[in-house]
Amino acid sequence: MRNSFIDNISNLLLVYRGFTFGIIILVVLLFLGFGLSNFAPSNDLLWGMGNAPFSIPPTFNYPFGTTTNGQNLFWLLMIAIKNSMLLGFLTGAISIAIATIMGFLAGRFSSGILGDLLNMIIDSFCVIPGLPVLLVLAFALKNYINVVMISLILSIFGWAWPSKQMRNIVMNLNQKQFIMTSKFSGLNTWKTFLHDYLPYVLPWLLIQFLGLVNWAIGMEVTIAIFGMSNMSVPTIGTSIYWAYTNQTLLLGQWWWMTFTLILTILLMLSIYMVSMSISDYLNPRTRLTRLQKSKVLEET
Amino acid sequence: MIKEETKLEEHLLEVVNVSKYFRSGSYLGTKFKAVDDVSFNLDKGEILLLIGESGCGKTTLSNLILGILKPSSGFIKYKGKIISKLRRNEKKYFIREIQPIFQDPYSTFNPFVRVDYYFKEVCLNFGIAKENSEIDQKISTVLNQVKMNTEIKGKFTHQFSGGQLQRLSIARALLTKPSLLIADEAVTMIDASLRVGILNIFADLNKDLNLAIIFISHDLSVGYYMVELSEKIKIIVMYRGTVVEEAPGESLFANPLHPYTRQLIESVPSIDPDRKWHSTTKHVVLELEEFNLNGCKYVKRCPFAMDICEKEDPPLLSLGKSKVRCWLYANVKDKNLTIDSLTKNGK
Amino acid sequence: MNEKVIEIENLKAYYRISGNINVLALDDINLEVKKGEFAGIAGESGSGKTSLLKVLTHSFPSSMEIKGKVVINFRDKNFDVLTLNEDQIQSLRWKAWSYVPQAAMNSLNPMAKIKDIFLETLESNDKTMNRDEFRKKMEDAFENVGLSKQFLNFYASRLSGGMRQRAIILLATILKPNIIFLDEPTTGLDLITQKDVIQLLQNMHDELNSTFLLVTHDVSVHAQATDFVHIMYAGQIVESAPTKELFHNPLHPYTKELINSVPIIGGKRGRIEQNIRISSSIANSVQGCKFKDRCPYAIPSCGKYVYTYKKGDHEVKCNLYES
Amino acid sequence: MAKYFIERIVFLILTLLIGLTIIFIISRSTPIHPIDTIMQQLSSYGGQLTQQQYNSIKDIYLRLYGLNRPVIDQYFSFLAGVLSGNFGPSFSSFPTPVIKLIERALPWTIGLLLTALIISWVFGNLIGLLAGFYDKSGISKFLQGLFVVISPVPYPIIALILILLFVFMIPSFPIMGGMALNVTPKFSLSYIFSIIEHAFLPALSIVISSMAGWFLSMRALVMNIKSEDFVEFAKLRGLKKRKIVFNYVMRNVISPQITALALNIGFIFNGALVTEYLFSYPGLGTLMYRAIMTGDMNTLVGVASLSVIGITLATFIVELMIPIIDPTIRQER
Repeated sequence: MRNSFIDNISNLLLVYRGFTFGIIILVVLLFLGFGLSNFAPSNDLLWGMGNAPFSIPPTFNYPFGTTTNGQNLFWLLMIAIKNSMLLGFLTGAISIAIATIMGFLAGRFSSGILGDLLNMIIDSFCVIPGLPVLLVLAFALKNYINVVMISLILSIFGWAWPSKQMRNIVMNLNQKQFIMTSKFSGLNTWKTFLHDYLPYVLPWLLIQFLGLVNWAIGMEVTIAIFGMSNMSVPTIGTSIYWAYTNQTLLLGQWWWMTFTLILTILLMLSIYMVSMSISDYLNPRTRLTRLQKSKVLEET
Repeated sequence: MIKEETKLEEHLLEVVNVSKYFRSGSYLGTKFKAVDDVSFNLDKGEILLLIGESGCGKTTLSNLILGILKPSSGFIKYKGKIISKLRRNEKKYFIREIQPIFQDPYSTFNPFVRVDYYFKEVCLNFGIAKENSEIDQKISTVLNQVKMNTEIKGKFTHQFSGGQLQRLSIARALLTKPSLLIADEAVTMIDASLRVGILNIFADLNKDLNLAIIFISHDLSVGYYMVELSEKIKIIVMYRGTVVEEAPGESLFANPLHPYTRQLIESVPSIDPDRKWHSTTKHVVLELEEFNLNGCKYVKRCPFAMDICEKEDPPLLSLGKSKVRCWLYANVKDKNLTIDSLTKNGK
Repeated sequence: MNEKVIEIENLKAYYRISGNINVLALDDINLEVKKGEFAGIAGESGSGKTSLLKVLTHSFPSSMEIKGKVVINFRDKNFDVLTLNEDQIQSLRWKAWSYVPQAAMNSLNPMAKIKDIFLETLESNDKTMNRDEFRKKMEDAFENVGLSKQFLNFYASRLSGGMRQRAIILLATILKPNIIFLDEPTTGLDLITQKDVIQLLQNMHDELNSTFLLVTHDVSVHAQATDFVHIMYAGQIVESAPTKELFHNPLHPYTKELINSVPIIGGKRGRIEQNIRISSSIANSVQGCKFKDRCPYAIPSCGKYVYTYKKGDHEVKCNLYES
Repeated sequence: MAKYFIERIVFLILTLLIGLTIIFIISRSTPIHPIDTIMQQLSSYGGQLTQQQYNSIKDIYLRLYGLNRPVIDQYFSFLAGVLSGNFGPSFSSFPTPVIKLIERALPWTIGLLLTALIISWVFGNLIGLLAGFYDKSGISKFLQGLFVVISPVPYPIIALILILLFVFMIPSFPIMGGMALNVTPKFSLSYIFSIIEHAFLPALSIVISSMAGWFLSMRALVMNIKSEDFVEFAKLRGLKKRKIVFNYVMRNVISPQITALALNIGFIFNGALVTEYLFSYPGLGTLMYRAIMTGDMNTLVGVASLSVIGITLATFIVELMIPIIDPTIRQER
């Protein structure tokens, strides 16, 4: 199995330009976020007075310029990326876990009343506008907000969309005959899930996870803009919030907002490109045609 | 636990007045009788051919016997125990005893899973064998039984042809030493020339292992070939959810009683270009409406339809070893009756 | 007046899989079909019979390379199908020939009523006929085929497979095209519906006296419906003969095997032994006769070349008849 | 057909119940009592209060907002209040009831949301349809590349980019408010023109990001439908390309896109709220921001409940359109 993993990746790199572009930027950002940010000078990170001069445009030793509170924007954004990614991965993990359970149950019992009820619950969580409700919750928990808390809040609505698609996949698989073969080969539900459902669900899990990471980062920005995020912890959202409320644009200090936006777009784009190319490469139909093609090659 | 050997007079399988209703559309839809008051028995080592057009309820009946569906009324007894009322541990033994073979060989095994995985799982889950050596030995015996000599270790579905996959499906079912195989349209997707090979396997299994088989098909020529191959064989013809005729193999083909059976046999395209059809079929309204007719379901197409057929549903009359559900035979208990003799004297 | 309607001369076709690997679909096919003939092509799945139809109707996938000549006669003008561009082909479709593809009963627009499907086919192909006249023609055609008029207002999903198949055959014949190609029209149907469809095809053939080309793996359907049969194996035509001649006196060992493998109701033939072997996958391009590994009468020369023996209309490619 | 209708009504009621219950639970289970936040604001104005005075004032407020009754009563009165539209007085701009504030902001949001939704849905699907059908052409590939880049970017980011571009780089649009200050709201041309001028950027930012989604999903849908058997069979029957595009591809593609519209209204509404605030457009978004800043829980709960009701109703209405377009649903149910 090992060598096929390596040639899978190499195949992916060559075939999908989007994947190569995405993975390179993602790796760079991951390194910047989790690697480089530890070297940031600790004192000027908090929103207090920094030792750097106030709001000067990008120069050599302040590559991204400095903020109105005299912080080095470069280090600030490195930490911001780290926190936002952390938040994204956490929300993604929690939401995917809930989505898998809800989606699998709704799909497996789709013929009965339970299945219909679960499906209605899933649909209603998709339809309800999450933002106003989350803002009420964030407002209520005003002084207890931290990265983990935001992830939990976002997961309340994050799981709905993935579980809807998970339910469709499970319902399609229920009609397949090999589910019946497994039943008559004595496999219990857990083993059936592992061996029959998982190979179809795994690629989808990865794609939905990346999608959720993007969604979570976006929602964190939205909540932060309303001032509901933990303002002292530098994340992409809080950085935008301070840049916006300090009227940096009116004062002509373009660099704070511009660099934040550029990094955000790069982060989201790379995650999206990676998930798009994986979904093309791994979706069951193309995998099957690749398996069949290898059979014909073997024979000639 | 179910007793190992069955008492002499007890049948292996008893289907008693089984019916199954489905709602078309959930909750508020109209009731739809997919299987309507079907009863028959099956003994050890006997082959039952279930013949009928698509949508006549034969697959629903097979799902009822396999325990996948629960009957709306009536019950099914296997070795003296009612299937729908089995306790948990008895269910596991029951699954070992009755194994299915499916129609589409290409989707019997999960394309992403190695084929030999299923064989190992069957051995482990049903405690047939523990260590690998014993498992491999069991696998090779069943593979020989289906005359399959190619190596299957580590191979995927797409590395086999349709015929080979169907043999593997039979081999997987044989691992648990079942006493009843249910083959639902097992040869429909196989190429005509390779079909005979698979049918030979079924016949040999029946002879050598005294294995009872319920063979479901819509193709009469396949049915006829099975009759030629084995002696203890019984045929049931179903139409719109009801049993219209039940008879031993040879007599059904030699002397079909029910008009529908006659029409089925007549419609088989003969291989000899000189034998042409001369009759044309009476065309009919939507099939779905025939299901809920209160009289005989075949009345709309039957060339001998009488007005009593329209009003009342004919009972299942037994004539010698055969049974037929048709008013033509209602008040005549003569044994060697054929439709021609009946219609000739203007019945 | 038996001038040729279809003429195929050493047609070769293969699918490009990847790089330089390609799978041979059709290997040097020569075929003639006379006007008004009901021709049939039989063979296992993978023998290339569907690929041949796809070439004739110019509906082959782009990954298929084709060489050779395929001439279709329409209004006594000869068209080489392979040289025509898409618009020319589109102008011939449903006028020069109509084509009922495989599993056609599952390929009706779910969003359209049956009568809309008929009307749109008329509009695109025959401007002369006005709609009311066509509507009348459509209703009569449905009635005498046993489908009641009201089915025209149904959506396809409400009709049974058999009904849809009969409706499609009507669709293919209502504008009286020159040739009618049919790919497995009887597969997947119940016995009685299958008989209806075969009888429908026969009536249509007598009524329209246009040429029919029927492709199916079921040899007994050929026995009942066709006048002339070509047997295909691994991308080649191994035997061609009038139907009666072929079934009463089959020459090629493969044809014999095909005919024997069909159980005859009432004929006491008992068990048919078959050696276990692979189906005709044409990926491996074999020297000489492709059937030699499966042939019980194979002789050494079969590995080198294939002799063509011709007696009247009966032609067979087999070295056994190399006298 | 009736069954589909009943099913949709049950779904509507269930969604409303779930949404409103979540809001109720959240608003009632805040660790620090909303009244305390107001009290803190009171004391920050320099008034020193003894503990005893503090409790009595708090008690008055509690009775005023009816927060001292058992939770179940509060829940039912909350639901009754929501349905009749009274969410109680707003904490910050006391005594004006919350519904008054919402009524002022609602028309702006509805106007912005509706126009943006319709434009993005119609144009997104139209271009997606053409791009899907002529997928070999250069423009189609270019548009695909463009929208693939746009689609992952969330609403606030696109709004900020637009602000950067159109307000600072090339100042061409107003940044503040819903209309010019000197214009009196009467049905005059200048009034309408100034509204459009102010609403242009927010609408544009919502349209851009949601249009990407519609374009990509429509293009993928069309390319799938194109390889379906019935489209192949239509070509084989000599049907003209134009007829295939409308009778076959368009008809089979509209109903899934309407279902998608119904399910996405809530998502786009979230985007609208943020965009409104960033452009300080006087809709519900800005109202929510002010409520958060002044700690006005009642308005916040009011706006949240109203959006849940509004969006669920909108979804319900759109879903009713599906059987009209898709006969198979009409026939089956």
